[in-house]
Amino acid sequence: MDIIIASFLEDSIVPKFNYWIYVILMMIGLYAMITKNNLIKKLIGMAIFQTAIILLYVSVGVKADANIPIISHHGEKDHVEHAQNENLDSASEGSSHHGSKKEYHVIDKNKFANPLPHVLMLTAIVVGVSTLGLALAISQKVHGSFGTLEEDEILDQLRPGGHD
Amino acid sequence: MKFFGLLSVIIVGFLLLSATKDFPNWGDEDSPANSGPVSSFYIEKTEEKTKVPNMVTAVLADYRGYDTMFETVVIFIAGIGIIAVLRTYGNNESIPKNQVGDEGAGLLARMTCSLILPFIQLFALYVVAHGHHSPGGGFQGGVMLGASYILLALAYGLARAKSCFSEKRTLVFAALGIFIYVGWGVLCLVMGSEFLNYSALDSILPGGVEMARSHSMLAVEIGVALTVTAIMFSMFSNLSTKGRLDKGL
Amino acid sequence: MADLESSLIPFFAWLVSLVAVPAIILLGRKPDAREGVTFFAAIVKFSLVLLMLPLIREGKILHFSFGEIIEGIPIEFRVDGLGILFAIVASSLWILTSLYALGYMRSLKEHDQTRFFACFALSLSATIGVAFAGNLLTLYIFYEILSLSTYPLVTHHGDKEARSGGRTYLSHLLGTSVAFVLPAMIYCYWKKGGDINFTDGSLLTTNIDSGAGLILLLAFTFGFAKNGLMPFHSWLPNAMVAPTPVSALLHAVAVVKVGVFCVIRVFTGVFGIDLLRDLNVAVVVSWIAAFTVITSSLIALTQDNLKRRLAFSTIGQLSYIILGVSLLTSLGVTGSILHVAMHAFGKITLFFCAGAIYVTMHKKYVSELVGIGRKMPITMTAFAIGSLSVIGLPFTGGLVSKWYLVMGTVDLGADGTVDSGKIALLVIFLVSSILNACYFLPIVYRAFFCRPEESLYEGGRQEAPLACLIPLCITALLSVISFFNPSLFIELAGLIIK
Amino acid sequence: MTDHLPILLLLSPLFGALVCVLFGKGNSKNAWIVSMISLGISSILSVFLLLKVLSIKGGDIRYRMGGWDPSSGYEVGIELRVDILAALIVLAVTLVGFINTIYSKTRVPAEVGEKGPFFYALIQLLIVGLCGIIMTNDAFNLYVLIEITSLTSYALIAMGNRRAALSSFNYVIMGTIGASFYLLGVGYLYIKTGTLNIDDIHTYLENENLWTSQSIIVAFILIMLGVWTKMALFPLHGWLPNAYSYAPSMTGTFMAPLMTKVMVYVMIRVMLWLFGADFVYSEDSVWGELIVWMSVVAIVAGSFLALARNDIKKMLTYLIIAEVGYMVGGAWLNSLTGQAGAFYHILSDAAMTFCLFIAASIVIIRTGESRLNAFDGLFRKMPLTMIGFTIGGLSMIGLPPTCGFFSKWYLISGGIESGHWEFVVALLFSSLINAVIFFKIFERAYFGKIKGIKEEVSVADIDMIPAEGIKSVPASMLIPLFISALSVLILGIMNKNLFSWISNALKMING
Repeated sequence: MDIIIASFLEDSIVPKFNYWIYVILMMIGLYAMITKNNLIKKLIGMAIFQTAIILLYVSVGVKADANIPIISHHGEKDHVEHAQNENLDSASEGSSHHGSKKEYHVIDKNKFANPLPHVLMLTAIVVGVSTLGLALAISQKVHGSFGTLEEDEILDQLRPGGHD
Repeated sequence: MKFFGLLSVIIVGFLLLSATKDFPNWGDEDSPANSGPVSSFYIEKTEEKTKVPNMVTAVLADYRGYDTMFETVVIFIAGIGIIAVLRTYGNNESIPKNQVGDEGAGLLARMTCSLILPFIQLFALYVVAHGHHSPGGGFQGGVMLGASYILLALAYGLARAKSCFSEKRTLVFAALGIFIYVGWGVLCLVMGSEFLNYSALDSILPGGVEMARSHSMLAVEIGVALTVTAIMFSMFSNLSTKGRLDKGL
Repeated sequence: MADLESSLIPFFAWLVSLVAVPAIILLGRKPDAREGVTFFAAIVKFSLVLLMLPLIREGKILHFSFGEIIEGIPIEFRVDGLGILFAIVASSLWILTSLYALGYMRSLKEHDQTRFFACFALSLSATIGVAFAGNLLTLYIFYEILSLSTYPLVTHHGDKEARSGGRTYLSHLLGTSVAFVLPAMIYCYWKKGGDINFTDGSLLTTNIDSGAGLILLLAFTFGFAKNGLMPFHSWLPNAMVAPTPVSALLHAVAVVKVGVFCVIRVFTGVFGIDLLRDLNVAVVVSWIAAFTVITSSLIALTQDNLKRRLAFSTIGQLSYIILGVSLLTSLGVTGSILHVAMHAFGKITLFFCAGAIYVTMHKKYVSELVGIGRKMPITMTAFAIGSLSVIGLPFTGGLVSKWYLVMGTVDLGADGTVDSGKIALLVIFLVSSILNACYFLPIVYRAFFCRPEESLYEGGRQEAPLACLIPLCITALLSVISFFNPSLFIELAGLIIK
Repeated sequence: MTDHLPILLLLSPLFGALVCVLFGKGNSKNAWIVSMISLGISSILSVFLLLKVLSIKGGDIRYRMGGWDPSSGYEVGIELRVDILAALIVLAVTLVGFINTIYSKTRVPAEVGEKGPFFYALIQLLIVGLCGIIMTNDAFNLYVLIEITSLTSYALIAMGNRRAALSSFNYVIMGTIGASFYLLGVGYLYIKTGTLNIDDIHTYLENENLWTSQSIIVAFILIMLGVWTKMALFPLHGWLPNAYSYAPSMTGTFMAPLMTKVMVYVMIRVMLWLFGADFVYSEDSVWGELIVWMSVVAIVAGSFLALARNDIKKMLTYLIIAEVGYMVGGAWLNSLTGQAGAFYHILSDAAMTFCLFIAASIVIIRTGESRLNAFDGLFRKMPLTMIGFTIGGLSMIGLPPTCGFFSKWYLISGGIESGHWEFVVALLFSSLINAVIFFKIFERAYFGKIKGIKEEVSVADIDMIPAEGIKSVPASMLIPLFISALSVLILGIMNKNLFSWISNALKMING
């Protein structure tokens, strides 16, 4: 029995803990969004939800022994000369970079984290912030017109007049 | 409702987890996402093609510049959306000068603020400008710049902050930022290549195709920074005053 | 196989009454000019239809297409014998009805006469469109247009009763057509692989099994609920709230005949007699029709409101037609096609008389008509002739068509059909005829030979206004003539059968 | 220059929005002019785009942002992709936007007051987002654009009264859940494939044959859930009715025709392009039957809920929910006719919903009554408006020659082809319910007593229609109504060409 649990830990949880964390966070956020009665709490849930997704994306781009995806500038000048004859043969043989690739100092792609998830998540963060701000504005309007942010109280206010 | 919510949440959770069993492990270098042609292209070719060592900036502002343009638009929408929802044009003539300083924080906070504000803004500009070589870029710098104004509003009251960043000005700056971004793309289009294809600008920018891309990235980052700064401040000022923009907090 | 000849005449015949509509609306303020337009349109239409008649008799099929609307389905007119026969009946009676309506509406000072005449013309266009329709889609479109354009006529009075009548009217007609005809039509389209034009043979190839065939047939038969087949008949009595000219033309001729016309089309043009014989499913329809015949006649006996009684008799007569077609014997089909015309003449006469009585004496109940024959002899004579024709007694056209129907029944089992329940059907014909007699003749008898109550004596003879009187005389005359000289109709019917 | 059409028709409203914002508060008139110009330009451009796509037989226009050529067969940049389907929907979006702007001329000052410029900016950005969604070929870019449309619509709805703010908040919650599910799905796809371009994802999945992989299936389910939430498929429809009926009228008239339809387009795109027909309609997948049944439930429930409503706009919104059922069901029928029918229904439903919403808004504004009894006697009082409403209603019922009839025709034949009789029955049923709903209204409008006008007048001869009813509706509201009503008829008349274009384009992807 515990063998099974241990193996489960071995294969499914320990090496994939990032997914577990994000799923748990996501569930917390989603639960808050669905069931919370207070509008602001719903928004907090929303923020947690989006953060969980960001966590997922970023955790995908991680490589075991990699650094941030920025090429540090040691050897500035050979860089420059490479750039020059890069220009030369790009002028000579069109824009085929295979010829020039050899004399360029080769970049080991496992030394750099995957940049794409970071970019995507930059976008996602911005979207999340915007949504949150707008939602806060709307909830302020709701509060201004209903005097409360508790959903059930608002619905009580609407019941007599509202036909829906 | 609670039970239903819990149930659905758990269902979704299991759905999501069930998929992870054939996902790559944490930090796997050979996962499709990490070793795929796209990401390897970004890592290996970015500096060669754009002279920008910071791949994130390059991908953000060049390869996926179209995305980033809309990202800026999203910020813009949030800003004017908040104004459209919340702003109330009541008696919102700005508070006369003699009252400036009635609100806001105490003396100590103001002094500290006035001491560190220049450095914050300077650093923000650095983050914008140096985004090619170090972590940073338009969004980060813009947020810092906006935060500096928010700090000003916190310390000296909203009126003070508005005196140097009025609502009209925020809108103009926000629009201007997007205009710079989109206009830059249109410039490439006018130069006869695709939208946002910066390589078309090497005839008017120094340093060859790659440097043209690099410079263009700086330009669009500046546009982003403008918009983000303006919208951050306008968001704050609207949300903190329920859209009356009279007195902060 | 008749030869197709493309021609513009059908289009113009259809167009005339359509262009009349805006003219009528524009001339709304000048009633005389308005009715003038109506007459003009009616006469032009009739003459155009007559113009086509010789060509059709040569065995040609006139064809006009508006162009394809769905892949493989044009909106097209395709005038053959059946179509021209129906068109003749409808357009000729339109003239008379316009005259009658003129007298009726004016003497009753009805409101919204412009709307009335406009919708009338529109519905005529739709009727002609159905008569000439070259494929199921065209048929369906004009069928719906007819339903919609007659709705304002049915609910003309606008009071509560009229509204509920109109509601039943639309809900039955639209509901059944959308629910049954539309899917059936699309099924045919899909089964045929992309065209649903009527053919002389069978539209559906024989690859359809009898179960699907039965469902399809029933869908069509019930779908065209204008044919008043039970259980979707109740719109017809309720539609009798309409002014009498409407009941006369639409619910004795146009609308209901459109219903049976569609059924005949489906039998002859979509399935084809031979296919139906192979499938051996039509017998179901014929039994439903037979049931309707008897039931409606029994109900008609109990009705005291004259127009409602006429309505139920109409239901019965329509079922004759469906029954005749569903016999699948050539005589039977001929009989039903004839009955379309004969019953039209007879029944419109009856409705005209009912309207005339209402206009002059303001009586609408059978029990009030005692001795009325002395008061308005001409009307009641016409009424007698009409009822004779509907019952199917000698010297009226009704006899001819009924004769063919009975002979068609006798033919059962002769040419390849199954003679299931031949005797029973014959009995049903007999019984129903007796029932028809039972609910018509007493009216005539009491009108002439019973002594009326005092109120009817003063004023002496008092007929309806001429505008009402002339048409009913003419129609009565027509139903007599059609007994002595039915050859034209038989010939046209013969064009469908081969 | 024509190579740049796709981006140009996006940029025109974008610049328009910037200019509108610069006008600042109060200046609605100029903002109206600007948005008329920008949207007019983009509609003209989208016409040209359609012509261009039609001119290249069956091909599609691809536009690489930043001119990044693919490396080793995979797109590194973002790519726009326009085929006939996309061009048609873009045309519909821009035209509806333009016409709706005409409609909003008098309404904006009345309903949002000094914030007019912001309204116009938001609506133009919404159009930018919708067009971008339709044209983009990048899964993540699609997410960003979906969020643009969502944010703009949250703001536009919340500009209404207090009920509008509340329903907009619910919309925020639901919309964010939907968009996040979509984002999660894209993330799963990215984890498995390492690319974001829709075609590349498809080819990668094809080459690696990952169709049976659990994560791909989950990704598909997530994306579908997200899209369904955004398009308000029946169980997830809660946010829609209030949001559309309490929003400012010109917001409702713009969103009701477009938002759900564009999401349906996204669904079809994801189904056929991103995942591919073999995966979506595969025999061993349980969802095919299930989702058709879901759509049946959606149709029936939507019709019943609409029947139960006494509020005009609510009723129309529930009809929209039923229509969404039509389209989802048609797309899932696994028959080309069904898919093409669903697609044709996107266009026709946009037209008729637009027509009905404009008419309903005019009625509500003029009579000041949002219940059905607003229609009493309107055939005499405002006949022109009622003509438009009648055309829309007949199309909803599905009577020829309106486009509603033909879309029903194609959907039903798709159902018959693929043997989904339950779908056919549901369609017929909903047409019957619609018939009941609309003829109830027509009867009111036809016989009902006009408020304020005496009985004998209301049954007077048709010649003496009280004329002020007509005059009281400004041309800026009637013209859009007529254009939309006309488009309902035109779409019906030229359904043959449209359908052949659509089905050819779909044949290409279905192989």
